[in-house]
Amino acid sequence: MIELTSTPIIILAILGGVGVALPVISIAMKERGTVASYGIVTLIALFASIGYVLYQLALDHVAPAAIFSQDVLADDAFGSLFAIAMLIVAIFTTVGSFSYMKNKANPSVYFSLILLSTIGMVLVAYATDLVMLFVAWELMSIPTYILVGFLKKDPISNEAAIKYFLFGALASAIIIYGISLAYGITGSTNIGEVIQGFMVLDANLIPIGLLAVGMFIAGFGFKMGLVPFHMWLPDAYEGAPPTIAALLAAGTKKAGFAAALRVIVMGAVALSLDWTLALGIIAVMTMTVGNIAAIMQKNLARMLAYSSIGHAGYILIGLSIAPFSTIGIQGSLFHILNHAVMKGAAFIAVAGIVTALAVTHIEKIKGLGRRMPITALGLVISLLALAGVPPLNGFWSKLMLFASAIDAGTVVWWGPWLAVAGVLNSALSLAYYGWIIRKMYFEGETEKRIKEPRAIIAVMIFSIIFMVTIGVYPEPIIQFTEFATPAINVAFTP
Amino acid sequence: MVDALFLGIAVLTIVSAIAALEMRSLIYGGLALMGTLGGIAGFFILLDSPFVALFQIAVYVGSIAVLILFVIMLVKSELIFQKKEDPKRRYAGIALMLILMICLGAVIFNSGLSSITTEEPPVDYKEIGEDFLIYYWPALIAMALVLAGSITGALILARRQDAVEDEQRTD
Amino acid sequence: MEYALLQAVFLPLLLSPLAYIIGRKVGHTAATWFTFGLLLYCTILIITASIGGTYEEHYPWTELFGEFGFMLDGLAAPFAIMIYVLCTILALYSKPYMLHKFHEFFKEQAPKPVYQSDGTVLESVSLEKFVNRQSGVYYALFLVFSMGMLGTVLATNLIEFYIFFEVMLIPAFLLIGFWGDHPRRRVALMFFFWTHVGAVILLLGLLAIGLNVGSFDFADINETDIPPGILLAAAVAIIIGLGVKLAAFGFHIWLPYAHGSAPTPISALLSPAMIGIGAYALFRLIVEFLPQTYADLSIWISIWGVATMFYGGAMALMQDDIKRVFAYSSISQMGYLLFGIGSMSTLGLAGAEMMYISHALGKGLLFMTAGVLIVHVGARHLSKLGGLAGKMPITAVCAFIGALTIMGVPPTSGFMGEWMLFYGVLETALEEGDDLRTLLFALGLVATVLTMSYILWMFKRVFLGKIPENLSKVKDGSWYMLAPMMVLAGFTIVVGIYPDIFLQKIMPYMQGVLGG
Amino acid sequence: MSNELIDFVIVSVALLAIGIYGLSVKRNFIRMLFAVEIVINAANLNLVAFARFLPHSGGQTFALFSIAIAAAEVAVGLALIIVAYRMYKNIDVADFRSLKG
Amino acid sequence: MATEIIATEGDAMFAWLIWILPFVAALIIPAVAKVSKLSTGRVAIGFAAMSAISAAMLFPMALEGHEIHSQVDWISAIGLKAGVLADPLSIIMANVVGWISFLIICYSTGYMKGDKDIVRFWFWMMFFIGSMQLIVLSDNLLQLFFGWEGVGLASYALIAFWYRDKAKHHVGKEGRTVLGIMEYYSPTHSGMKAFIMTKVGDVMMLAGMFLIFAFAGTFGFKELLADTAWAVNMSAEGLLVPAVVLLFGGAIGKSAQFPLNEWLLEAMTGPTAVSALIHAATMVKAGVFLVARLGPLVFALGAAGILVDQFFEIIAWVGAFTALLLATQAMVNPEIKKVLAYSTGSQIGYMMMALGIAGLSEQFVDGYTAGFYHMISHAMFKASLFMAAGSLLHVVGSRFMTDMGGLRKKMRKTYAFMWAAGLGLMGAPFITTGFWSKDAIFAAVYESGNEWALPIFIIAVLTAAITAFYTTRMMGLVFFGKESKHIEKMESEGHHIHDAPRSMWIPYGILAVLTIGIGVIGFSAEGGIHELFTEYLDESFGIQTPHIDVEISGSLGFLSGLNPIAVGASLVAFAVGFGLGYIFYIGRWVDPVKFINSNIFFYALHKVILNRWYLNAMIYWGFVIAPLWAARAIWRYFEKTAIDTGMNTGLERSVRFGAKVVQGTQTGVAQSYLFVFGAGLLFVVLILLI
Repeated sequence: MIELTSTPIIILAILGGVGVALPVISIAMKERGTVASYGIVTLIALFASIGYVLYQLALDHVAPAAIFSQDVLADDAFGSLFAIAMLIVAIFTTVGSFSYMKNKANPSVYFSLILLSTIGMVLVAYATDLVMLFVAWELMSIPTYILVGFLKKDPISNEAAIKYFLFGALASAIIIYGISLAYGITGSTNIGEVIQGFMVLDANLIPIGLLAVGMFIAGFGFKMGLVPFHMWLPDAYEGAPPTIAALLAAGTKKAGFAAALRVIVMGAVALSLDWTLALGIIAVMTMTVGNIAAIMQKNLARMLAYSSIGHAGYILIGLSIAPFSTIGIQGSLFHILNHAVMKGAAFIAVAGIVTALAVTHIEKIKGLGRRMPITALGLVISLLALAGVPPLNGFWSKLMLFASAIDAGTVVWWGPWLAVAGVLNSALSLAYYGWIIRKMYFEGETEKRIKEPRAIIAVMIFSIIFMVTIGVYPEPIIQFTEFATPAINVAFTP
Repeated sequence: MVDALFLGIAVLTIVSAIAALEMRSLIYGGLALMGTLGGIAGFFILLDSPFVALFQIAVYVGSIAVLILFVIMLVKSELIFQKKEDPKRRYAGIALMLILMICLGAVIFNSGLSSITTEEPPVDYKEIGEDFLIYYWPALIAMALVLAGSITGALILARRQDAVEDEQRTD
Repeated sequence: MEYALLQAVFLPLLLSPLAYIIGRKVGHTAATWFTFGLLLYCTILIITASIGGTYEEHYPWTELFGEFGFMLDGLAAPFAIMIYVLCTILALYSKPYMLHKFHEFFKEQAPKPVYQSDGTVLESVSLEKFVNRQSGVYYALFLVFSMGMLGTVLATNLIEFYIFFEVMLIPAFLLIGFWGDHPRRRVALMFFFWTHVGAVILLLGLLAIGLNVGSFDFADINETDIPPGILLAAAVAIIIGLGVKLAAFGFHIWLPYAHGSAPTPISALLSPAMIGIGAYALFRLIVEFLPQTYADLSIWISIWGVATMFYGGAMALMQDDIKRVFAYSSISQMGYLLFGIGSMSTLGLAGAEMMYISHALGKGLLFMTAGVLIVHVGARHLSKLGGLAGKMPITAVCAFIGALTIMGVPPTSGFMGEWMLFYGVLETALEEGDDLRTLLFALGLVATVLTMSYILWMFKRVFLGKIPENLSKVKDGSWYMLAPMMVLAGFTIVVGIYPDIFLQKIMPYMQGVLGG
Repeated sequence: MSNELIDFVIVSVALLAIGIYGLSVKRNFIRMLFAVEIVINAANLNLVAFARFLPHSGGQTFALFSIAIAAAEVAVGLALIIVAYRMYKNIDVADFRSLKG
Repeated sequence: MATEIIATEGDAMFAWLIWILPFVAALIIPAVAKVSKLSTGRVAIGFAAMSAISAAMLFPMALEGHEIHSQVDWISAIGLKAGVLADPLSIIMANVVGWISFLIICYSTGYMKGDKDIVRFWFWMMFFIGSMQLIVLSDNLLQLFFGWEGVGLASYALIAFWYRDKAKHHVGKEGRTVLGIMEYYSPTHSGMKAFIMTKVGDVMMLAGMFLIFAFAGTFGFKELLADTAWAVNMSAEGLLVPAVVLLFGGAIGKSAQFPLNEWLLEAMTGPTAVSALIHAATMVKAGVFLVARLGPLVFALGAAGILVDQFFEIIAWVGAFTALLLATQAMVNPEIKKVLAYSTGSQIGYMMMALGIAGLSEQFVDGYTAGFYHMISHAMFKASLFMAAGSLLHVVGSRFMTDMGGLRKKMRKTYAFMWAAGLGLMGAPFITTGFWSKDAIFAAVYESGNEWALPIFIIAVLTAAITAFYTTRMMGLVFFGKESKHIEKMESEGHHIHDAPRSMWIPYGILAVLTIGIGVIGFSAEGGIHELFTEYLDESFGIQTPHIDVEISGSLGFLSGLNPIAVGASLVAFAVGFGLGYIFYIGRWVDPVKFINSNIFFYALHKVILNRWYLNAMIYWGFVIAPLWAARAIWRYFEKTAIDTGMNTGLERSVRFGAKVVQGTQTGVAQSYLFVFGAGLLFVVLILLI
């Protein structure tokens, strides 16, 4: 029986309570509450949650690394890391929404859905049972379907939601199918037991195990934006309200990785077959497709969407060589955390631009450096961090990922090639990040400054500080990721 | 050995699944879908899980299918009838379907699954309840939130008029 | 002297916002002198720190990637000194040049007055305000750029090295993008892209070394015998990555664009100071850390060097734009550096480092000359210049000294670099009885004649011959421009006559490297 | 039990393939919803079948979860259809292609 | 006399001052110019005089056979020291350079009067002199190379002194082409040509230096001599001769020997004072001095049993061939300064020949003395001739001899002094230094006993005859015959043609007088040098000279040391050359143009010679046009296309294409997306299973 004071339960209680209460309050107040009031309530809940996570960490109530418990949830550092990332993203989204949601309908439901989705993301990371994982996964997904289509009068928002929904539904079904197979051959839905089961699997049942892993890759890969399960992603990110795109790109995507880390990697390691190369191939495909497609984009949100596909590829490097290098998963975790902040900040900046200027077309953000200096600066820094330019945080996590790939070179021949593909893609990505910077700073010299939404500025300043500080002194986060890394190498390496 | 009942339900399920997708009229398609869902319920009964079967019938046939039918009625009548599909896409889809069936089927068929049979008695319903309350209780809460979220969200989306007009993006 | 290097590296970074504010609130002259003073202070710090033996500072950093340190040893000190000396005097030089540029830009793109519907002016920006704001940004970026270059040569950790290596690109990218010449945007991107590609390839090599050793600290790497596993691949990756930085033949294409388009003070930093850092890295990473691999690859480095020497020289002959001449000349000079680095001999390596110093001085002078021409003549195409020696005598003299330095004619420092470098190549050729090296030596000497040809021809077309009629009213540059040039010109001659200033530090290091 | 596990699994695989076929060919949103339902039911069938043959209660429990969540999903999907229909007077997904490239 | 290294403070100081003073002058002249432009000339004269006097102070010591070797730390990091080595050779040389350049500087105050770039002129002149003295006094090769390059640099700056490229400062005839190459050079072009061509030599010299340094570990002359193990090692590897030949390559470049001779002619674009300095004291003499420095060293190695003959053979043949080559060209050239320039190259060839033959003969000192003595005498009369020619140009305003003529009455002093110096060049018997030095060369060649002695001797005599001929031709064209149209035109315009001002004619007067004056006692002067060098070579290099007892008796006893064949050949050559010249140009009995056109053979020969044996054109085609063409081809068809377009545009395009392809898959149709999803599932399962 899981303790009632453990982190996931408390988060579930706080956020769930507030999330359900918000629409009720709204109806009770006859829908007269302002955006800010709902937003502040949401923020308080989120800050309380993040505070609790940190409190638990500080008091060492949290188990190190990823553990497998007899319960459906485990209060471990792995989950805490994701929880922090998700909650930061949720805070970003909420703050960004202050200005974005102004004069839009149904703010209470909007914030409530954000909260519910956040619970889902957090619980995905904490889940140690496939059923819990699946329910959390749906709790994360279903509100986002609605949020993506939240602009009811906007056809592209609806179109994005429909595409996203269809993919999501299929992916959920595939996940259930995968779970059913895994369950069928191991007789349990507890992840720990499933992995134990995998390790002692009959040789003639192994193909079923692989089938299950394949379905997990497809199902979770859809959220992560892995090629070839990425097709919905640019459309949905472009069509969604940019704040929600931030939530998707920075939050739900990471939950996909949390699930993948717990389930795919662990399971695959347990199966001890040559599955790593498959992930490696997907990683290279993913980053290449994402970066190449991003180059010619005209829409800022869409470009960022493709870039986030590319980043999924980088993160996958760490996963694919997890058994061969100690820093692979660490790098992935670090990059997940970083990417949450970087991509979140970038999308919130887009939200700011949309709020202030109602444009997302790259040609139309000329001279943004003069029009909205702080937003533009935040965007530039997050773009550079995404490109992995030191001394920003993105550099360190990419460094660790590439380092792990090279480190793995002593075991598997293709390890360094992952790193080569990674660095070349990283360099290629600079072309389109640089393009945005060029548009913002080197053109449109005659623009005038306009007022920037204050909430956006707050997010920008926070993320700039975060990115630069971590970039200059990454040690604490590296330590933390080390603390949070599942100890698979010791346990499962054949 | 496959018995006749199983065979009958299997044929019913698969044929009505295909019919649900291929019937010209959406309404008949919806009815055929109910056939599929009912067939699945039948399988559940075959598998000695009447509780799940009843739940299936209650939720799916009783509510979801009806909901779908309502929506079908709601939209314009010409939309109910199928438009012509792109033949290329259709053939590609059929090919994909067959390949998937053959590949996955072959994998499963060649694996150790094919030899599994059981003579043990089915699990007691009470165990399901215990599972829910003792082991899966956080998941249950989470599911409650899912349902709450989806219902409020769906309501908000489906609601016709809003207090404040949405602004549309200009570009 | 505690924290001397920390100050020298990070003061410019930390005070760069102050430079911006001063530029904006007080004016560009104040910003100029502030930048100059700050850099001068830092330069003095470095010079005092470099007197005496190796000087090091260490600070805790990450556990995984090692500690954060600075080191001034025989290799780093000359590089560090040259970089900051150049930065310091270029801060002064920038003033008139950038002022010229800002005025040009003001005409082109100043915000047009905003009129209200009734015709009254709602808003307009005065020239002075525009200039002050621009110069604030310029000097802030300038300081960051300086800091990036210095950090690279002082770093004691592979990752730290890489960070600085990349950090200097960003301000350079922005400087080119903001104030470069047409097509500045494309060039800025191209510059950023290519150098970044080089850097990431380098990163792969660095990672391979660091992971093989198990530590990224220079001190540890130096002590450990690196297992030969993927050593060759790592070395090749490093060499290719640095080859891009050095603009060696094959990877040089970004350089003519970048140097041609960058605002001239920045060209004068890019070419002499920045790209040569690739050579520093070759010394540190290949020669010092991977001696065995270095021995295997040195001949290829030499060949690449000779190819670069000839190619850069030949292409420089074909240019009409004076800054592109210098750009190709830089490529050619980087060929000399590569050639020297491939020499496998103490004197050759020391010569290559001297060559960096002399290239910094000489090419700095030449680029500054180009800047004077751009500002005071308004032309940069050789076909439109001529006979200016009489009109701008001091510039001509300084340019001539710069030209001599590049040609390697005594008593300029160029000769001191060149003879040691060539001797080093010959020494190894004789020791190994290697005919290929002997041939390379001969070819290298021929390349010096080529160098001389394009430099002299350039000089003739700019300063000698008949003067075009439209240039008859040209005046010499202002003292802000001339004084820095004269300082460099004096410096190159002093080093040329008394190279011990640097060689005292360089030789023991090189002996240690090759002896060990 | 006279029926073997493999029989149920094969039926489930067939339904899965049919569902994917429906999703990748059909243009009508509602029909695509049908296909989704078919896939989910295939998975449920699998779950219950495995639960019976293990025997273990977890599968059934999961099937219950999955049925409930499928219901929630369908509700959201229908809401989206209604919104789309209101805007376009059309529920043909293949015509929703303004986002591309 | 005992040779010992004395390094008393004072004397060493003089040795340093000789070369430092001109540099100091060069540095302070620009500063002085800020105060007064006029006084720069005085500063230059003063420092030149002080430098010359410093050299003179050491002269007594040289006569006693002492030497100074003083060193200071230089590049201590590699253990190199800077130093001066003042042995008899360098002291004599320093005196020659110092005094002649002093006179030229004096001359320049008149010649350059009123030039607005006078400061630059003084700067480079002093730099030039300083560099030359640095070469002379260096005790090691590296330091010598500093002077060596300094000389090249100064020559570049001075040849291109009139950098504005006015037509009157060009050389050659406008529009004249040889094989498509213009034979018309602007000062700036000539400067570059000189600098680059000599650089080719310098590069060879560097290579030679490095080879020696690689084995010996030192650049110092003294150290090289002290321990000759390096030479043994080098010789064993077969590198000794290549190394010293490469060093000689430097001398070839600087002294304008074949095949790097072509720059010397265009060097005439500089002010005439510069030409005088280049030809008499500094630049071209540097090469001879280098050979004189190295010759004994190499010969001493040869004496130690190491085979070095090839080195001397190469020197001798290069010298001989150059002497003939350039002498022939001097016969036909219409420009007075160019004739003198050809003549210089030719005379330097003589010196090289002598120094080379010295190494091939039993008695090294004979050839050595002859070459060196010829250098001294040549310095005097060539300086004089150039300065005189300069005053002609100054007065007439044209560089073509065809624009002169009949000037002997108008410019009496110049006429007289030019005859005196010209006779020296021709080697007029018994009264000129030129005769004695040339005779010594003939004798050295003839007596060397080498297998090549005879052909070289014949070439030498032939060249002597040609020399006499072209000198006579020059005198005839300038001073005899009718006045040219150019002169008539000038007179009609009111220019009065008269002698140059005093500051100009006195210097060349002094040298002309010296040519004759020393010539009268020439043989004994040569004897003195001979004795001095015998001692010097013996003490410093261990080169023993077998003593030949000659009975000195009677009034004509001093002639008994002469080789009758050499004297005879010399006399005949002078007679033939002078006679032919008199027939054509002074007496004007035969019209040279008609004579040449009378015969296809003469015509062809004339044309070949006039076109410089096509050497210049071939060098341009081979080393200027062809490389430029290649560079242009690379630029057009490789750099701009393959590299630039390929790597920038090409990369961009391919990435764009890739982007288009990827974007093409993103059709916007949900069904295709889902199809890809299904296929992707299959793909993943398959790669997992495989």
